Amino acid sequence: MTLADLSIAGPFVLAVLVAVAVLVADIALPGRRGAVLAVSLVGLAFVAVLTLATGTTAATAFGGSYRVDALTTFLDLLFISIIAFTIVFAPDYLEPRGLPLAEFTVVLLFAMTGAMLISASADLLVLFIGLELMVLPGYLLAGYHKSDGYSTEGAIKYFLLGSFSSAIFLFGLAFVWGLTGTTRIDEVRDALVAIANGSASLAPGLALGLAFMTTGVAFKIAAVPFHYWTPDAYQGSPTPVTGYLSVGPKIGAFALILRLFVEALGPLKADWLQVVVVLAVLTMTLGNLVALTQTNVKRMLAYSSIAHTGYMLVGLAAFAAGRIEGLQGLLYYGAAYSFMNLGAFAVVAALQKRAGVTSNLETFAGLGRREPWLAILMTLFLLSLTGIPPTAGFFAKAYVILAAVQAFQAGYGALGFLAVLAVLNAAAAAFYYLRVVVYMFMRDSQTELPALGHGRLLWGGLVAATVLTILLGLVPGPLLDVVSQAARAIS
Amino acid sequence: MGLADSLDTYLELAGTLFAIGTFGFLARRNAISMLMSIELMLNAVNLAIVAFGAFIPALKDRGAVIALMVIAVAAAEATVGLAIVIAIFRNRKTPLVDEYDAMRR
Amino acid sequence: MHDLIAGLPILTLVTFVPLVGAIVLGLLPARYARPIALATALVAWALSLLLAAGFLPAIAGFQFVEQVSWIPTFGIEYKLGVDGLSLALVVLTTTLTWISILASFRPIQTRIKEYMIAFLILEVGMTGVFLALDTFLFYIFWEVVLVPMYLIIGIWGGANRIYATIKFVLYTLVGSLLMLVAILATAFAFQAAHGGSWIGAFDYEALRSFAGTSGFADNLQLLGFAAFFLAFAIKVPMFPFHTWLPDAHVEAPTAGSVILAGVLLKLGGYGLIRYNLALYPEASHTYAPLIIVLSLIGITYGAVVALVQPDLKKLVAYSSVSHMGFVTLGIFVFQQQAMQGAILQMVNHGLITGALFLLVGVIYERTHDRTIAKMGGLAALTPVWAAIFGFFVFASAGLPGLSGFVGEFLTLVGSFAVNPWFAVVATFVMILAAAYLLWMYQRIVMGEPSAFLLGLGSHLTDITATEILTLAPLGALVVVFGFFPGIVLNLISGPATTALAGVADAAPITVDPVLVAIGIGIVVAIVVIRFVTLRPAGGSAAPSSAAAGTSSLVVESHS
Amino acid sequence: MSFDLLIVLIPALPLAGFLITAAFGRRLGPQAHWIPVGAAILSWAVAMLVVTGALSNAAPFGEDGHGLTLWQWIPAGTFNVAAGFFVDHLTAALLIVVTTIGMLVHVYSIGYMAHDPGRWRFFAYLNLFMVSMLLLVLADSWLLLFVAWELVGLSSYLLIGFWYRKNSAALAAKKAFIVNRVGDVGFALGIMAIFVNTGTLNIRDSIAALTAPGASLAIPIWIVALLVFAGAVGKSAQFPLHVWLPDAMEGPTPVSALIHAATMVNAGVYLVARANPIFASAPQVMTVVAAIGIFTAILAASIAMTQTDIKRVLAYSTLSQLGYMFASLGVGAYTAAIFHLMTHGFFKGLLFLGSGSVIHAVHEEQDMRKMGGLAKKIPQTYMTMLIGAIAISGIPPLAGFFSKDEILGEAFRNQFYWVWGIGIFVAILTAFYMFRLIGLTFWGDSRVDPEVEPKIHESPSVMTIPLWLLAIPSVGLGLVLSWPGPPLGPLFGIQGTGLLASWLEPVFAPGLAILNRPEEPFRIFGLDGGLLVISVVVAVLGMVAAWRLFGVELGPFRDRSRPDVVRDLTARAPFLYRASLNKWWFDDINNLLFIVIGGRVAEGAAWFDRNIVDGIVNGIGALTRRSGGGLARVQTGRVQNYALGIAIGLIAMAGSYFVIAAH
Amino acid sequence: MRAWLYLIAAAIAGGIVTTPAILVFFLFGGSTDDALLAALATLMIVAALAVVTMKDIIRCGLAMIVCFLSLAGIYVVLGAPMVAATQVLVYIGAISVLILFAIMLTQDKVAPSRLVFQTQAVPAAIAAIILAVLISLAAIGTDWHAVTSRLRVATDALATILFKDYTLPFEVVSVLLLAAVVGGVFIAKREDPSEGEI
Repeated sequence: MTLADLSIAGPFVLAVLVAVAVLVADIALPGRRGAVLAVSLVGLAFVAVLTLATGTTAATAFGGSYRVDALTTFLDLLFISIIAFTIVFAPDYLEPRGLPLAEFTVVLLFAMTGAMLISASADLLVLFIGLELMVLPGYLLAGYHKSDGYSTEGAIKYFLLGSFSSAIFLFGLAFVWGLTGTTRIDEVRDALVAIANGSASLAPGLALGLAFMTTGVAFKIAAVPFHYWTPDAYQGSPTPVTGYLSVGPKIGAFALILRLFVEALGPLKADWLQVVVVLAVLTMTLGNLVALTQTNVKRMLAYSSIAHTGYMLVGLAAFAAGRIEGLQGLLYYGAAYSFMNLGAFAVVAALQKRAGVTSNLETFAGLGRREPWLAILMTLFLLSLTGIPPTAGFFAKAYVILAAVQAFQAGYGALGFLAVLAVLNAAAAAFYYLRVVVYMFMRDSQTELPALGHGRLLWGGLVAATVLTILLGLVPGPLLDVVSQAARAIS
Repeated sequence: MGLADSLDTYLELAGTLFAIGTFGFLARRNAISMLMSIELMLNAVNLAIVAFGAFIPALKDRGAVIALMVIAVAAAEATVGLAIVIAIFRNRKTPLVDEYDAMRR
Repeated sequence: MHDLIAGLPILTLVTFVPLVGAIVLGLLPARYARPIALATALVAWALSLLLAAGFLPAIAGFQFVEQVSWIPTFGIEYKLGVDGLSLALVVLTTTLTWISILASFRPIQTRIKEYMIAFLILEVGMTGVFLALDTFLFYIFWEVVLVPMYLIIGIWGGANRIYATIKFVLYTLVGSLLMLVAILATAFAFQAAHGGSWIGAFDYEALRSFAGTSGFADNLQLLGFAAFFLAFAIKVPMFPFHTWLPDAHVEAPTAGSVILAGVLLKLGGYGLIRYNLALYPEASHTYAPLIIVLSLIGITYGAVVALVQPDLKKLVAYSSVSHMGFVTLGIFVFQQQAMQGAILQMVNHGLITGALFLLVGVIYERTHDRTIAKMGGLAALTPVWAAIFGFFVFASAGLPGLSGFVGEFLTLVGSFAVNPWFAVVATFVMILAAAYLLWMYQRIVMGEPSAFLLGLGSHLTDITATEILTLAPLGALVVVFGFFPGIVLNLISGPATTALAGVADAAPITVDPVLVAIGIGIVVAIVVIRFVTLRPAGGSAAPSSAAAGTSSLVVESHS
Repeated sequence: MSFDLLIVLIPALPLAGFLITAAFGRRLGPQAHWIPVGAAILSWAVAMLVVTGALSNAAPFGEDGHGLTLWQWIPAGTFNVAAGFFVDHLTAALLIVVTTIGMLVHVYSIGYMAHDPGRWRFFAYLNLFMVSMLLLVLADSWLLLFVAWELVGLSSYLLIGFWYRKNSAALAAKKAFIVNRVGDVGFALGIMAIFVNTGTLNIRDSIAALTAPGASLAIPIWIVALLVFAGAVGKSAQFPLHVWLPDAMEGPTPVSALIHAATMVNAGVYLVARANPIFASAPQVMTVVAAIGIFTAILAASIAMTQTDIKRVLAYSTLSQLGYMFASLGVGAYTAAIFHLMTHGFFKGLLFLGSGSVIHAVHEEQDMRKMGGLAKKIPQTYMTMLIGAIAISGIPPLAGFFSKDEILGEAFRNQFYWVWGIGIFVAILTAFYMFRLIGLTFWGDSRVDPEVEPKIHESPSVMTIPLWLLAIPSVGLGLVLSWPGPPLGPLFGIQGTGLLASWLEPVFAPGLAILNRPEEPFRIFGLDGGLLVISVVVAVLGMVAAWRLFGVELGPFRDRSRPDVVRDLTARAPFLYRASLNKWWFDDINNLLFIVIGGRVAEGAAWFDRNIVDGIVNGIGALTRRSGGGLARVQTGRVQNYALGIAIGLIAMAGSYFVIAAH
Repeated sequence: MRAWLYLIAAAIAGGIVTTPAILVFFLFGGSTDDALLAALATLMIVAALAVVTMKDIIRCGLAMIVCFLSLAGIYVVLGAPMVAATQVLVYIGAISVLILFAIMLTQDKVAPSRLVFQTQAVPAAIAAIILAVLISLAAIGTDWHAVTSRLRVATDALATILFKDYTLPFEVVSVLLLAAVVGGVFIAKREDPSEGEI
């Protein structure tokens, strides 16, 4: 471990330090939210800057187990902004419930370090540990509202199933290691190329490993039929946490997919493509269909996030079918989805500032009168989730679909089917997204509630999310360049 | 014969252990039993890894290192898990997981 | 004049002035909403008229083209341009918008600010659709139209508004999203054909010329056409995709109905001409017979169903289905007169139906009811309204001398030239049109005032000056276009020729008898299904059979 | 002052009158009528100038007329229609009828509508009608003709429904318009066919192109002729589209006189005459025209026999006379048709206005059973109506005799013996029902409502003067127009064509040329004379029969009515009687066909739309949601179930990978 | 009296464990390692089965310790004493104790003996068996390019690898533990004394 290593892995290291700093700050001046917020946000700013500074040039460190490339930089920045948003949205929710901000922030930051590690790992062991480092805090955050039955119930379900899937995933990894005799991603890749060339069919051991790893990953991204934990965990968790869970671990898991499947298992594309297609179909359809029947907005958004996983898988499938655009679309989708979904959950959280308020649809009745701005922003986010232009969600969907269509015209019939299914699903999804709008603007609430005052921080975060949601829809150019670089870095 | 000198033996063992763990996880009602089952599964993986380390030259010594890491991870997982179990036991006064079904559909 | 405005980005101005207005509205308190909204709409209108003044019909192709690279990665551009077709529809849009806004002053009392904002954004979307020359941009504007209309119906609509508005959105989305797939597929096909260069892949003109020269692959054409067609057919709306229209119309507030009928339906017709014909000429030919049969069914079906509608707005809605059938028919017989007639018909339908909805709204304002059965004898209570209503009813019935006639007749002549039977079917519907319109007019306007109306007493005032002001321009245009349709026809002859350039040269349309059989079968099925089970509709023209009891020749004086 | 300007002025004046009155009439109040009436009179004067110019073949008219183009109306590529006028002798002849009667009706209405609050509307509508009608005769393109065609329909709709509070009026107006639409559809299709055939819609050019020898037509000419004829049938209320005319009597009487007797209903005759070459080149259609015409004639006459509403009797009589005209067109006697058109226009206008005056006198009572003995109370009306009755019955030397006799003679001479036979029979009926009308109305004892009885008074001069003015042509026009031609010319040994014939010769030359019938001279002391005598005799027979039954008080002839005879007559032929009384049940048939059955069809369609078309849409939505609910059941909330699901998924995954690995 | 029972039980257990070893050693003529492995493996499997089947959860915990111990033994047989040591230290010294504590804390005295198994025990068993079969099939059916004799881990090499190739994971694991502890402590610690006796 040299200084060079540390400087290359600078962002990661700094992130860890920030987490520790927050811890220290909390011990130094306990119960001072301001301090915690300041330290964490400023720290994140520094991390971001450092990422931008160091991320420009590709490099490896720690004996080739850590790697920085365009993808790393893009994903790290995405994670940082996700965490920043979460931290910004949290206080208004935690305060009335007497939950400390410090532990929340610390755990969250640790989760971020895990995600950053995934995006930067050039070694499958690092990848696994990064995954654990990302998800373990997730379990804790899900149960963060420990006096609340729902929160803890969601947490234990999430934890048990999560570690179950981790074990499965690890078992698969072990087989891959055994077969390739290495944990380094590039070496695995080469070894597999050899195998793929040597024997047309892949060894049963490898097949089993693939199966176990796919299962593990599918669980983490909440793909059907491994999605069961999602609705319960999302509904139970404190709303800001739900917001984080719906994007952070998901994007992290997709980062894992990029590093593991796209990079390491790239040579076996043709094999896992077929599985991914099936997963995509199931995930999109089931997510949307079940979401149609939900009356709790958080749960509804949980199912919708399953559906969005499906759309992203379409991108992945398109990539496996030979279209780099699929990868770009996937990345773009990730970014777009993070911002709009965080925004939506932020609004829900803001409404729940009044302790004891559920996230049922009725909560939204008459919001358009009570708090017009919140309602308008929520509408925007929902429209973006639906995929109505000119929003981020629309462009992302279009991008993924474009990739699928290209693959279709390149001769992969299944991808054409995926594209059509995706848009039909999007149309169906409009129903439940717009139903929230119906409640906000077209129904009046039974109980007349006064408007809540919301912190400046929350508004700032909401505005930022809004701006990003619209910008990514209207001026996709810059981000397009970034994602295409990132995609090129690993394919 | 060379039972101890064939990789397959250990892999079989690992598989069996893993399956037992899975069964426990699927069948037991008690949260802690499930946790223990997971530990069994992780150990099964560890066994496989160490076995690979012992029979595949490329992984010589590395297997052991990886195993160490995995043990550490398992420890962390256990910590978190037990913490959560205790927390929920406070709310529900029961460790039986199949009674935690306030959220469904 | 042309050179004068060629300097400034006139199209962008026309399109986005309303957006500016909406933003200003958002920042100011609600009491300024009405005047500012109206002012903005009027500015947009003035700009569109300026555009019309500067437009040179002689020049082929698009004018005042604005082209800015937007998403270079895919060669997507912000590209606007105007030709006769889009110009006519843009002016129609801007006109109807300010009229609708003015007409909303009294009916809309709640959340007036949001309402006006929604309306202005709606205008942005509609204008944009007509002016966009980049398929991607086109799609964006297309969807932008959706949301404000969704809110307008859903928030300010009638009792069953939520069902109606959700239906409207979902129905439209299904079509438009498939269209998105088609847009992307087409663009990619173009890119693939140009050695992987995205330049021009979304550029309408480039695509059109490519389709005209080397043309897209057959299967792409068939699929792409189908996707585009579905989107547009739903908007038009064509039988059997029309059922969202009556619900939407009935629930929408007056101004919403006006825009819905006046402009939104035209988006469909415009799209069919602009995209389906231009991009997929061969596929157009393949599908034409099917579409013609659907149009004929729609023409007849809409009229028949309109006959028995109990609700004024529903009746007008179904009449729209029938009238727009003429448009699709005119487009897909691939014949110059028919095409020009179809376009003219779109403009006229916008004016006339818009006016009809305004008039219905006027009465609804006072009676809060639209049930035909409850009305009666309005001529005695609100004579001026009755007169104006009569004027537009006859205009809608295609009375010669008014604009409606010219469009319909051109369409019919064109169809006749292609295949007389098309014209025969369509022309016979003119009887039905007269029937349902005049029957409706007789029931609500003539006769003795109904108890319901008398019960309203002084609430039932005659049409006000403001309301007349909203109708005057429409009436004037209806007359002017009746006598001088050349104003529009000269604008659209060029575009019509261009639209037909790709398709006209191919083989003549022959309708597959099987399809016809299907079409007739549907109608027959209806009769068989319901003929026995239903009670008669009630006398529209009461039988005048003399009882013939007493001899009519009795000549004794009864003194 | 150039003729072009004058020609434009003819419709322009009433148009101005209409616009002004429509805009300001409400404020002008009781004085509202002056502008429209003035417009009508002026337009009449101008028209007369034009007519004299045209008939004297003065420049720029010449032999075959003069046209002027106003503006390029519909420029649509190859379809390019100009709005323009055309005046030739035929137009001139029609102009005489339309403007004269129109003007007189305007004047008459001043008195008739004196007490109606909505009179400004009435006069506005009248002017509008004048515009449309003049446009119709002046139009030089089929499309403009069609515009006028429908505009007269509109104005007739407005005028019939003038008393909109009366439900019957509203229904009648609607019926008139819709039934006309049926004909118009045929006409419209005909116009399209003409365009597709010839590429132009200018009347003369297209006719020339259609009938040019060896012209290759996309649509056979007989179809064109048939379609055009459909339009004529609608407007002129021929069978089977005759049902609207009797109901149209719901309108104010002047309207009935102007539109439903003298002018609009003649439009069909005018159309066929105008298109005579087309019909001439489709002989089978000619026969159809003749058949429909003569059938309508007898049908209407049979109905007129028993009607009790004075105006309805006249309405059916109008139908029957129009039938004569079409029969005459059908047999190729174009001139005779126009001749009858003109004479009939005047005497039927007279009769209607007279009936109006009667109705006015007995306070809006139209039932002849509540009249009688009015001769002494309203002598002027009586005198003029008597003249009209004699004229229509075809008693020489009044107008009707000449025109009707010429029709029958031509029919016989062109070997349409069946037409002649039926025509003769209809002549009997005509005389009969006319004098039944006179008898029931003016002769015998009064059956008027006692409290109305004393108030009966002759109409004001503003109404009676027009009656007299119309009486003059009813008496003399026949003679004038036929002189020096048959039948009187030959009687005095003069051989020559009648005045009207010589006027219309250039118009009908092409048609007759195509028919090329042998041209033999009119032999007054021969066949033609014989026919002539026959028709006079039958007319007298009809008259006398009426006198026997319904009485007469005419100079030397005095007789009382015999209701008992009537009663057992009707008893002897109950079917015929009921049929006539119920107008051969046409309204009932239509009601069944279009209202009952049509209504059910429409209801069925609506049901189909709600439950099938929309049902499918909603069904899809419901299905989607329900399936969502079903899938949601997987989410039991129990970790172990989830875990098992994952395990199964894992196994499936492994299995699928093994399968993939297999190949 | 009870002592005898315990002795008999222990004898039976010992028998179960030793028989396979003896069989392997004498019948199949395996090496001592084979015998040892057999014994340990049997012990491990039995213990594992006990963990997932026994009714009293405390006994389950103890069985788990036995299982881990035998696994450590197998590591030794595999020539990875280092791992075996860690296994003993971490698992038995830390995790198992932790778990036992948790068991103590969460024993509900209300109903000590309710049914152990989920209703879905049978399908679970089937699934587990299928999995076992799949894994072993895959294991056998694959050519792992394995050597036929165990390679013994050289501890020094291990150290170098740990601090050269796997520095990062090694460091990160510490972070992971830190995170787990921080969060775990927060979640597990009592909200306020009033609430509950634990």
